[in-house]
Amino acid sequence: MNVDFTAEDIAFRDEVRAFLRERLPKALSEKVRTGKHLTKEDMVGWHAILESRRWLASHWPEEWGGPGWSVVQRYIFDVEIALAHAPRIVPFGVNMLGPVLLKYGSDEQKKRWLPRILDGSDWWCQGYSEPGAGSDLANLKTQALRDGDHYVVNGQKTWTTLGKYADMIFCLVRTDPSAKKQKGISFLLIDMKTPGIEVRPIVLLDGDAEVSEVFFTDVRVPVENLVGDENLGWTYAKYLLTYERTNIAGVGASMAALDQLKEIARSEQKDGKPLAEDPQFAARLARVEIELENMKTTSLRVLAAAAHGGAPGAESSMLKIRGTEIRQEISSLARRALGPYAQPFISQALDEGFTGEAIGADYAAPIASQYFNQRKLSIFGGSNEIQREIITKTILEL
Amino acid sequence: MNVDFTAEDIAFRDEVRAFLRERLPKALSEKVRTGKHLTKEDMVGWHAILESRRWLASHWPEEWGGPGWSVVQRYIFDVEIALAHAPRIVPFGVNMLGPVLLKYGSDEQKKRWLPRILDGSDWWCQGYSEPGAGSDLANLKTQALRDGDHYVVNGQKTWTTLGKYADMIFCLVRTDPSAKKQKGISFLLIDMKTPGIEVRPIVLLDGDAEVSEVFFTDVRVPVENLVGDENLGWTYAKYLLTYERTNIAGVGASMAALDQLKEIARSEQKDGKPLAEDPQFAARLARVEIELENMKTTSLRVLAAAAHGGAPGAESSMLKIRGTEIRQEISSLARRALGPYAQPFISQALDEGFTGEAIGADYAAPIASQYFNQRKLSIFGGSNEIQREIITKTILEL
Amino acid sequence: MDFNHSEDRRMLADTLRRFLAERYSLDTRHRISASERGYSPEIWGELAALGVPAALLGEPLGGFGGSGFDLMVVFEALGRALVVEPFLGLAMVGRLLADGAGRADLASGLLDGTQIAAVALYEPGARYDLTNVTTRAERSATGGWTLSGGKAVVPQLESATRIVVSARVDTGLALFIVPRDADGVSIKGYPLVDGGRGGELVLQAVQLPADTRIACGDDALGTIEAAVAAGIVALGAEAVGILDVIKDSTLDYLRTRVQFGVPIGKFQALQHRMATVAIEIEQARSAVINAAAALDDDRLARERAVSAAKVTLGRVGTLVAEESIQLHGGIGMTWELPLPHFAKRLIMIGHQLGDEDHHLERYVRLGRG
Amino acid sequence: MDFNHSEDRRMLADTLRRFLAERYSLDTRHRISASERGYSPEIWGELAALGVPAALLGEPLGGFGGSGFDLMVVFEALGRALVVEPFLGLAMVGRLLADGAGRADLASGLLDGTQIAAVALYEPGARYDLTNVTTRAERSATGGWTLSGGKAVVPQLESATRIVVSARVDTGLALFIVPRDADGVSIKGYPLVDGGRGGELVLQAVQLPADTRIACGDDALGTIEAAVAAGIVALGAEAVGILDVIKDSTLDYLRTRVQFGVPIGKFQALQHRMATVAIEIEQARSAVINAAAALDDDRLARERAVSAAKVTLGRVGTLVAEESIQLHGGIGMTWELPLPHFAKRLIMIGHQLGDEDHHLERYVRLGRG
Repeated sequence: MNVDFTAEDIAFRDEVRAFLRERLPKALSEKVRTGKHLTKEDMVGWHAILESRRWLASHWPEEWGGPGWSVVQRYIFDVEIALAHAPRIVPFGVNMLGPVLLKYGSDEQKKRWLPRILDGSDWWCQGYSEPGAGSDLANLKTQALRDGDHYVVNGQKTWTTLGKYADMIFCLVRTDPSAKKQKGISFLLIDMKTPGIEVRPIVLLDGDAEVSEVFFTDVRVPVENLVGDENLGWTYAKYLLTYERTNIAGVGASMAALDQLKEIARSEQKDGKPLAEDPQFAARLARVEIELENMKTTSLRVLAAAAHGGAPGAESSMLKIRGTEIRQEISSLARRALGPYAQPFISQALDEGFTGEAIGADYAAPIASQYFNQRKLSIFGGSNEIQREIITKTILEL
Repeated sequence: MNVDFTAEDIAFRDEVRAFLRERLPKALSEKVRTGKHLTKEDMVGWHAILESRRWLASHWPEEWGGPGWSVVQRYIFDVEIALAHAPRIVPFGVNMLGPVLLKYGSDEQKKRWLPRILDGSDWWCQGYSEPGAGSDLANLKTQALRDGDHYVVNGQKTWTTLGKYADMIFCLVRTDPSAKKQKGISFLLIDMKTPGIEVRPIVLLDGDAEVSEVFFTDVRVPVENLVGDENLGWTYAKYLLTYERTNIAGVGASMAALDQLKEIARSEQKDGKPLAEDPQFAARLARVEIELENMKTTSLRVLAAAAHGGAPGAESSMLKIRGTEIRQEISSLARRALGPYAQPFISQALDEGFTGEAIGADYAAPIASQYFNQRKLSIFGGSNEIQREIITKTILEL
Repeated sequence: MDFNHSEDRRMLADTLRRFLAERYSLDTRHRISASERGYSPEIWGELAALGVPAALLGEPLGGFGGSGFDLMVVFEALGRALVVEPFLGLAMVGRLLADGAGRADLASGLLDGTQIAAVALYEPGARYDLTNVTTRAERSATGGWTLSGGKAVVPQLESATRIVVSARVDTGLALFIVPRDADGVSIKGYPLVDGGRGGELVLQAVQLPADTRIACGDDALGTIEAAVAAGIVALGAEAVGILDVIKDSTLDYLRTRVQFGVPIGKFQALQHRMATVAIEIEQARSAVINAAAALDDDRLARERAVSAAKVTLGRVGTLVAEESIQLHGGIGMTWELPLPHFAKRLIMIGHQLGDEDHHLERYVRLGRG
Repeated sequence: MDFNHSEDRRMLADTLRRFLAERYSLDTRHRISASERGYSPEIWGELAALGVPAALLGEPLGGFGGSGFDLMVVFEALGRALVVEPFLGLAMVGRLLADGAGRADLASGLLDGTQIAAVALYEPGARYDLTNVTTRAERSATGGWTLSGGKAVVPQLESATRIVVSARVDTGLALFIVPRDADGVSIKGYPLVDGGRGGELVLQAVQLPADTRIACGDDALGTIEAAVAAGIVALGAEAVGILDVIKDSTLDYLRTRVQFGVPIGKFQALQHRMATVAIEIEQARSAVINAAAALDDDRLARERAVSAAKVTLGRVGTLVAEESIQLHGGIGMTWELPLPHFAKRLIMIGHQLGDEDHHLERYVRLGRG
């Protein structure tokens, strides 16, 4: 056993750091660091910078534009971009649809869609959840009925993150209405500009509208946009979800958030001393730091074990649960650290170009709303309850 | 609303305290305080002392020998005897069978059995659980088939606390083998000296044998020992369980244990100061103290609300869960407080007449084994999981 | 011992709950919350007419209430309707003025709602420490006072006409009543994450007459503690009202939301978690009852009870807010649903008048004292 | 990076597990535990012949192991069989002697099992503080040392032939090797609640030759820390072995115990709790891997990793012990079942070499240092 990074790994890490120093725009990392809202241009621009080095699709094979990294290198890369306050890579195209097309897509589909993910031509979004199909995803009702060379899609998707920006949506649709549950579901790629699609924003508890509902009325989709076999979409959907889960676990994001939390705890004062020296707070902070240290090794163990097979299986459910618990605990501690100043919330202060005065410390503005926003981590990507069901069946075999 | 004790209540409390000062033998309370094993004589003797004042059966109506106390008085009494380190009243006769006989027993049964509980003629034990009927109590298999003026009982009971001392056992038995589950169960009183009964001790994880298995082979029980109606025993069983649960919640026991924990925390040293001044330990101790303060009021609210009806209903499940959690947390903190000295365990040191030297502080000997022993609190009297089921159905209506 | 509220209080609670059910829907609340003043003068006036301020103030100030249980019934009802109107200052000012013997004149206008009180005790950088006060009051040439300094995150500050301020004088702390419109008073108001409004108060050489000082020295600290204790009972009762609403609406959701062919309330893992939620809420209610009962006890008993209540509410509030959102799933995160607004308020109550950690430490200290 | 043990270590682990599966049933363990010596000289000799001591000691001491991962594979196997034999002293003494350069002679007999080492570092009243040492060592007229004092709850003390003792000298701390049979050494042995044995050590003017001092001054404290770190890796690995056994046997029970007509493992509330148990065990395993990997790192990295591991094991050990007993119900409380014996040992590991609280505080301090 050897849990240390090799000299090559260290050299790689230094290379990533040098790249970030040079190419990550300061203004952009400052926005991320201070919890400002990112624009579409911010995100697209960052993708282009990464792709200029061929580092956007870190999980893809080299022949399709991936960098050919080892598991450990991908881990290092994910951590470093998080620690540098780079924007999170928008996962829908690169990290969710990409792996599905690579594994189940036709050659034609790969050739058509993969390059457009890399060059930013298509912003993808996800059409999985429906009002009646949340945890019970297989209960989805959106129908796609064959009509000549097209599917005609009717129904509604919801919780579509950043759907407002999307050019394309990958959807789970029911192609065989008579089949039960998981059977009769297909995986379909739909152009968002097709007539009959309507996107309505959902306002969340922090006043933000990062998610949308997407309505489909007689939307005609060419049959060549079907991925894999008709009625076998559930298999592809589940494969995608293991990638989503691993992504949500977010060790790098937690490391960056923990760094910020420590900074806040050193800056906030309690009884004339930094809050970081308060025994209760220090103990709580230490506990989450220790959990994160453990989590790093657990993640690497899972990723290493899965290195042969490609994507991690049910173990990704463990990573998702504990990873999101850690991220939520950090955001909860940041909220507590602010004391009375967790209360003020001027939502415009998170927008670009806000010129008003900050209330309290300069880091205070987004903290409470981030705490509330991050409640989603244990809900989306398959709620943590659903992850426990997967663990029960697949790992515990109960 | 008025949550303070009235002047009458205070006077009553002083009366109880004076009684305890006078009549509770010092040697006995010292045994209780130091966690020594009590003998049967200790317990029987204490019952007799209480009964001499007519204070043994605090929940019984006056006509049957109860003191005629209000809910608050009974609460005060329970707390005071715990705080004085009096032995716990052995509940099986007085607090479990008593209420069942009073509510469902025939006049004859009351006249025959109640006085014998009070004067100590009968030590009762409980025949509820079976190897296949733990949480699923209604799955019990012990049969009682009618044969003339007798029932013939065959089967096995388990987890019978202090069964080794018992003269009598109240049993749930299946009188209608064809009826399902809760139906077909009867409530039967059985003399432990009847031929065909065998009691075998169960050694627990701390080496102690306070519980037993009881085997029945063709045991003949007179039909007059049936309580209430044949096949309606489940109703009586449930009624008894609400008393048992309220009893297990043990606010008084927790108060006494908390006092002892505080004493230990003041006595144990950490970094040259009493452990009680360690911020982490003090915080943990304060949390459980606060929970207990809340619990006192919750208990009184439940008892007061039930005062008209007699026994508390499903709310007793809440008391049982939180009450046992508090007691377990206190015993866990006591174990932690000892540091390295939680490890030594000389079981004979808990017996009367042990003359060996103590290892570590004089209070250390029973602490770790009490911690393990008290794991039972969340298991017996209906496991805390079963209590959650009761809350789900009865209070949450899910 | 009697765990039922008196008939007077039950009637008041009923009246208040009926009024709020009719007039204070969540939409109304959102509208008021988004308005510039952050409260509704109309509703405020009507609630005054119903006698709510009188229930929060004691007899010396012309009210008929002000006890812990008076605060409890009123704020429980306010919590159930998620009211943003400026009642907290009223609940606290009752105790601040009560000790300024014979100063009932200062309470004038509070009863009929024409005057609104805010209480400004905490300072920027002082966190929850009531004694960390740098605002200074100096004797002025005319025998009055000159106040300079600043106060942090004062709830409902913009709506106030009178602001009670703690300041440092040569002999220690003192309390002053500062008219909103005095020269040198400036207010920077802002929305709070829970839908209320708060503000930073800046005092620049504010000139006050001598009789605006309502307490000083050890008295002032004692008065401040008593007022904060009353405020904690009020917030605690508000939290209990919110907890009950959250519990009921979460149970409703569990009964009606169908997934996997059954209402999700049939899933045992969720049932057992809701059982915990229910137990915790009963414990929180008991904690608030204990604090309300102790409000007129001696200092040590009172302070231990209110700190215990705030510790309990901090822990239970976080648990219930987080569990209720989680059990609702995505819909629990949407603005449209009432639930998250209750959850946000519940969490933010934890940041007022000292948080869980502050009061846990304090409870330990009081135990030693 | 590679999370597989080397082939040598895997072979050792296999051999050890097979041997223990055959020769160290729980009944055997209970018998050994109840015996007067508290260990089995026969088994001990056979394990020595298998090379276990050699795997725990480094090359300077004639062994071929002693690294963090060597300790890990051995103690995981020992944990799985709930072994009470005196291995902990061996794991620690490897680090204590390693720094006593050229003193391999002191390790003689450890490899073949003819000598048994105990490590006595904690004192009565000192809790887990390694520097709170009142045992004194004075230079004797002959140039040797005179030791007086006492040590608390020394694991497997009665079986030891050599006892490493910390003592205070004029220049600070020092470490000595005390032969069990030296005049003035007395031992009060007793059973431990987890089935092992421990003892109080009393030293009354024990005369030792000069070369029994193996470290002193800052070196001594550094050596002590390194030895405790090795001990924590050993205990941690033992705990991981125990955790795996508990998880497997609890899952077995959940699959086979029928209540309400189905195996209780079908109850979702229990499933979700077991999922937590499984996650926590993986986190604990990672914590021990981190500590084992850091055992030969610089002091700060090593000490942070071992304190983090002990914090994790304290929390996870308590959770898993309590949950597994609860999920078994009454049967989980009985002596007859293996489970509670594993649970007791798991809890008691929390009381050795510093508990969760001690190491959490230490982790915080190390972070500041």
